[in-house]
Amino acid sequence: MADVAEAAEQILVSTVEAPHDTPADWTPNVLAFACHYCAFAAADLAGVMRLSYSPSVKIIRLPCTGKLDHIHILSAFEKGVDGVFAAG
Amino acid sequence: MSLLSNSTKRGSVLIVGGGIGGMQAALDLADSGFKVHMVQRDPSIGGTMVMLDKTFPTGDCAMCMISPKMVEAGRHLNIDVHTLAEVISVEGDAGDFRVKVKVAPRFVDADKCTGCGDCEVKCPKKVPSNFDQKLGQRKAIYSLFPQAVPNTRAIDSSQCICLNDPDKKRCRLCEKACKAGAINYEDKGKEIELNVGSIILSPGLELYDARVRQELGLGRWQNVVSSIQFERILSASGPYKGVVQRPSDQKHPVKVAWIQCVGSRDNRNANPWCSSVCCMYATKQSIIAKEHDKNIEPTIFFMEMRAFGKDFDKYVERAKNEYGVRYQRAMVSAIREEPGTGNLFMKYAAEDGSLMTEKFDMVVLSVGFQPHCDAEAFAKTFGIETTPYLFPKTSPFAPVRTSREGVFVTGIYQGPKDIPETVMQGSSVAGSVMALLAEARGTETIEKELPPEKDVAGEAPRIGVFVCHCGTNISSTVNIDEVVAAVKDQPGVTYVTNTIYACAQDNQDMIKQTIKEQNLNRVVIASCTPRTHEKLFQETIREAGLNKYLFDLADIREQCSWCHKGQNEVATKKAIGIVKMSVAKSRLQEPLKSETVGVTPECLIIGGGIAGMTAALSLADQGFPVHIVEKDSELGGLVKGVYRTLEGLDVQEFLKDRIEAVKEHPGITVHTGAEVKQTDGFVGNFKTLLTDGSAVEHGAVILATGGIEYQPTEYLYGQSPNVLTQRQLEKRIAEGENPKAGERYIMVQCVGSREEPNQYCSRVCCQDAVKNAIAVKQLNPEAEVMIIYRDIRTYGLREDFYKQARDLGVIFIRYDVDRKPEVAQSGNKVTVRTWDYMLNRELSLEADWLVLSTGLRPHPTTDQVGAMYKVTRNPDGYFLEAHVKLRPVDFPSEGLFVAGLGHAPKNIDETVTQALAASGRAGVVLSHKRLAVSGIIAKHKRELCMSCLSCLRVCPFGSPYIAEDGKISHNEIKCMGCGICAGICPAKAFQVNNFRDDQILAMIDAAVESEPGVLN
Amino acid sequence: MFAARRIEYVKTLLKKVGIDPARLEMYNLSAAMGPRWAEMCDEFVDRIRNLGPSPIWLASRKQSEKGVTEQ
Amino acid sequence: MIVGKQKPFDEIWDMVKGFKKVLVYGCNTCVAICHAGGSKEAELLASMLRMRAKQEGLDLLIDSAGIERHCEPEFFEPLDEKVKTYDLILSTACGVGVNFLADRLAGAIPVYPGINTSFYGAVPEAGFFVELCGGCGNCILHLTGGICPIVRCSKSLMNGPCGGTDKGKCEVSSETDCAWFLIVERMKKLGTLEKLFEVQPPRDWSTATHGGPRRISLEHIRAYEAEEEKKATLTGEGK
Repeated sequence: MADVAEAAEQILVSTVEAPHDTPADWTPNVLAFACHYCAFAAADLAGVMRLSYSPSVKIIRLPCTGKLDHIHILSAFEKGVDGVFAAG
Repeated sequence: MSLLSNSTKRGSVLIVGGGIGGMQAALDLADSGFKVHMVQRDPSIGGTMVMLDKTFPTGDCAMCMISPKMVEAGRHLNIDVHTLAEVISVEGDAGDFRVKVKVAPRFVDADKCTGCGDCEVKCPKKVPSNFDQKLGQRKAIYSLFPQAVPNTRAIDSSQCICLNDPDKKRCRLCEKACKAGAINYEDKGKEIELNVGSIILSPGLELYDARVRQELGLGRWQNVVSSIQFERILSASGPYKGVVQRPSDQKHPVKVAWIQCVGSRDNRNANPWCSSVCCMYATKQSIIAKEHDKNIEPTIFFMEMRAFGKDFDKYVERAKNEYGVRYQRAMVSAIREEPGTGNLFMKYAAEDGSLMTEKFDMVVLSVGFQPHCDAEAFAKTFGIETTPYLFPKTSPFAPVRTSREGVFVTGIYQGPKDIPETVMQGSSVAGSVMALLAEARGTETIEKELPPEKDVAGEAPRIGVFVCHCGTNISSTVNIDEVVAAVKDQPGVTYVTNTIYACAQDNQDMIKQTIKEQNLNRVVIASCTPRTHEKLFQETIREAGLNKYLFDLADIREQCSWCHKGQNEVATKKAIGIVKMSVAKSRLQEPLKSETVGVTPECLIIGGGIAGMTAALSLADQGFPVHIVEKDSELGGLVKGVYRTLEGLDVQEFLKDRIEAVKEHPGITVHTGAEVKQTDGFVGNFKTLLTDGSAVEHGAVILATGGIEYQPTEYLYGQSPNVLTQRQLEKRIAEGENPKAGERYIMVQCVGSREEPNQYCSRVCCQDAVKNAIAVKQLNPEAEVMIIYRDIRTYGLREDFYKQARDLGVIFIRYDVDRKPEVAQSGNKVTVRTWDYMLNRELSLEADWLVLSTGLRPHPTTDQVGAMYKVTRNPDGYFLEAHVKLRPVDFPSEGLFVAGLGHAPKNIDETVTQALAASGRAGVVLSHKRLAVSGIIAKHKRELCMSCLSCLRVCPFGSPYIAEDGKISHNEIKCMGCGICAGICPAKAFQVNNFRDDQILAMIDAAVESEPGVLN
Repeated sequence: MFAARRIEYVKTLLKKVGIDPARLEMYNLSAAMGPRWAEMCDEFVDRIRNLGPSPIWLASRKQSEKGVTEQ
Repeated sequence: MIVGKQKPFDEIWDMVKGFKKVLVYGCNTCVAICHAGGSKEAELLASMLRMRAKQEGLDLLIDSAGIERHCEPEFFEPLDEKVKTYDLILSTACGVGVNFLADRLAGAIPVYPGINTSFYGAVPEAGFFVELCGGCGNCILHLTGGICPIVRCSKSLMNGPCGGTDKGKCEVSSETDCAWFLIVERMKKLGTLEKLFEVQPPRDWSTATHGGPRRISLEHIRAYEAEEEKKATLTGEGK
């Protein structure tokens, strides 16, 4: 867990993307691809436990993350999504 | 009961206890034509397993595995779950029992309750949670754990403010909170009477109360916890949310000690038996703790490391080498708390007797199992005999049968065991009941009558959207009216409404009515998670004549209102997004046909040993014709060389009985001297050609290929006349060659086991040594027996015989694998030199007989048979089951099952258990005239496919195959719908029904649509 | 397993088109890890917040602004 | 089969950026099997190009499509009309396909390559491709135990290993087996080692690319097809 946090620290400034200003009306738009049996269930449990977290994440349920296709991810970015994660 | 009637057997079964073993039995039975009544003391089913964090040796999450099973059992049309219930009397005989069950008041009406949990939020009374082992709290109205089944809360009458007020006037807050009006303070409970053909006892065991061992300080020193408490500490949903911390000060402990055998293997303050699982769970806990917090330094204090199961030794080696877990042989005498710090001083005697003191931050007591405190009364209620320890009396040859006909036993109540053995026994008891009640199969089960399906093909989508308030669970955070308004204009949506509880019976009727009135051809319900409610709603729309796959569930509760409380505006916006995504998917939904395939109700069993014959008899008694293929010229297998069990029963007599029974059974065809030549097919429809020329058509296969004994090359075997194997010694004793006075027998353990390249325990050799040692001593007390061992693994109730051997004067000397005994011939004797760790010096011993405890190997045909049926072998050459924990007799491909030594080394009782389990699992398949295939499968478009074989190589279920025309085809019957093929196919020839690419892309579009700034 | 490798590969594709690969991640978690899910979502959204809007989003915004002024 | 690898994205972008309407055109045979240029890869590449174009503010329309094979005319026909609406075809077929389509379009629309055609190879496991044949037009595998020294020896030596053979490995790369070591071991097993001592005449390289573009004409098949066509024309069914 600590490693993930450190990694998050390190990428404060992107080396890939050009610097830019963030418009005031922007909010992060994140898509999650979640395996029905693992991550989707974990997301359910987070709700059952009434844990509060960012509302920026919307979930697309997959039967298994092995189903996840490259084009799903690229399409999401092409449409303007700010971040994508897969969880399984 | 009339003696004249042909069959008075009932087609229903009572299962007492709803843990994983009971659930397995229930599902197997209910899936194969029997009505099941499950009686459970707790307010939820689940048993012990639901309390565990992860499981050994795979590290799988316990809840992930058991939760779908609980949901399935809870929803099953032919399983009635009676919680908070206990059996009070049993009358009648096998085939026709009359049982009285007392159901305690729940104070919540299950028919009205929707499980929303509003009541629990409002309840002002907090009490320590027994589920969290008092490390956390729950309310007086509660559910045992978040995934509880049934999902109906219960009021704890001893804690409830209202129920403890004589006028019942105080509090009543839950009653006010419940919009469904489900609270009933006047609930008196009830008594019900059940009429069943058979009874299965799976009540489990309770944990030893380690407070009895005062010197260890549980309950006295806060940072001494029991292993089950530690399990809750590790659990991500436990009281500390998976953070390893000390109860006293929430500090992260560094030095953590586990003390083994607390409450086990101890005649004085505790129980004499071995609890079988503690060595492994301590290893698991130390590994998981280390994974949660890499600073932790675990030490396990143990007497003997009993890693006897499949891949257990490898797990312990990994703990040592990869996780740095320290294993210390010791007897712990006392624990004292350091005043002020909460640290603990532990006093222990090391193996050589030296006394040590060591400081730890936290100590975990590995507590064992014991029968429930009311075990005696329990046994009396069911009229079964018990052992002096109050376990039910069973025989190694019939491990699930009690003294009363028709009453069976399964799970840890039968004897301590781990999860896969419990699951295995669950299926095995199911198999036994199927055989007993064969003619009554299907007499009491019900099937739902459904209206014909409306043909909606080619129609434009007419989507109906129902947005659920869930009392106030959703509506207090999400503005339902806004959601309804936002969805109205979505293309394809023709009707939108809101509902208070979509899942309540009256609203279900309303949904069905609306489908008809509005002529809807697709339905989206925005409420809770599909994981618990999708099937319910699918059934609802099916009852209204719609194909059940024309449905989608938008989760705006678990994944929206519950986790964004207080942020009403953003939560509403997100809910709108979620519903729009569902609508986008729904628009592209098509009715799916659930194909069915016929079943040949016959079974092929490969291997005619104890496993094969036991399974054959059980299946033939169930009424299914069976073919046994045996490579040898006669039946019997490896057990032909075994004379007695550890308990002293005559194995040869048992074998003779079995062979005769098999030969006489009209339903069994035996093919001796034959092997499988060629095979083809899939579940329900296999075709196998044998070398004797016969062709068998069968619906299921059991691989019972068995094992062989290792032929030693070490310790002068084959060179010295003084060196024997245990099997040879057993034969000599059976043939009447008695040990002479003064004769010395030295036995060496782990010959050909627990060492690379055979890094696994053969499980039977410790018992063989103890059995033969006892026999020698009993035949002639003047003969001397010494056993040179690494760990004596007389697990479970076998521990008694280890003690008996010691009492008879058998001497046990431990050795280490890097300091093995050395053997040399000296005249007509052999000299054995070995290091004695207790005396700390080398011993030189002369022996008349050196007896080698040789390990087991899979039968040489395992590979060939495995390749033929396309099932995997593990690196040790044993068959690899579908799931190490929950599918211990299945293969990943349906219709194939495993039993006996081909799966892993095991004792006769365990082989019988697994064989019965295979018969139970096969019975489920064979009892169906046709098998239904799920609609959610991958569809293969052959015209797009260029047979690149990517799918063939990655599919875990072997459903893509190279067809006769040399091109890839797809067997949809084997497909489980995971979509790995669709992910890898470079030609996009695979699409998973209801998860098609166009549907996922439409959902992505919908997810983006409502966000500001993005225009497309 | 397949997904993890696929994600790694798609990260390289994103980099090629000027999108920070940190905008894509694979997480492993079991059904019992409710708290981890919540933590993970917050972590990831924080990361995205730091990175700001995606270049595609910004480009779309620019395009539409241009469109508006041209009109 | 033919194995290829997608060109570096920047190189592709440079080819594409000056155009207005581009079709990424995949071929669903060899290059799809090696995950380089089938429909799926074409779709991914198109998506990436669109993202790049958007960021650069270019008004560039990019679509993708795929057909079974780019080396036979009949497969092109259903998409011919659509193809003509673009001003660049970025083909992800092998070099054969790019040539063949460019010939078909005869200068009306440019056809650019999206992949580099690498070699003829086998697929020993999913996602792994190895070169086993050079297509030299004059096969000697019967003389070398079924192992081709022309492509499997780094130096294409014809007369046994060089001095750089090292415990079965090649001096050029320790990951490469020495082909001649393999040949000798294989021929020992086949019991045909003595064949290596037979003196072979100098090799005829005219069948390789040295002799200009190669053609193979199967007259029996061509004649049959021509006849069929004639028949069809006579009965008025022809085009």
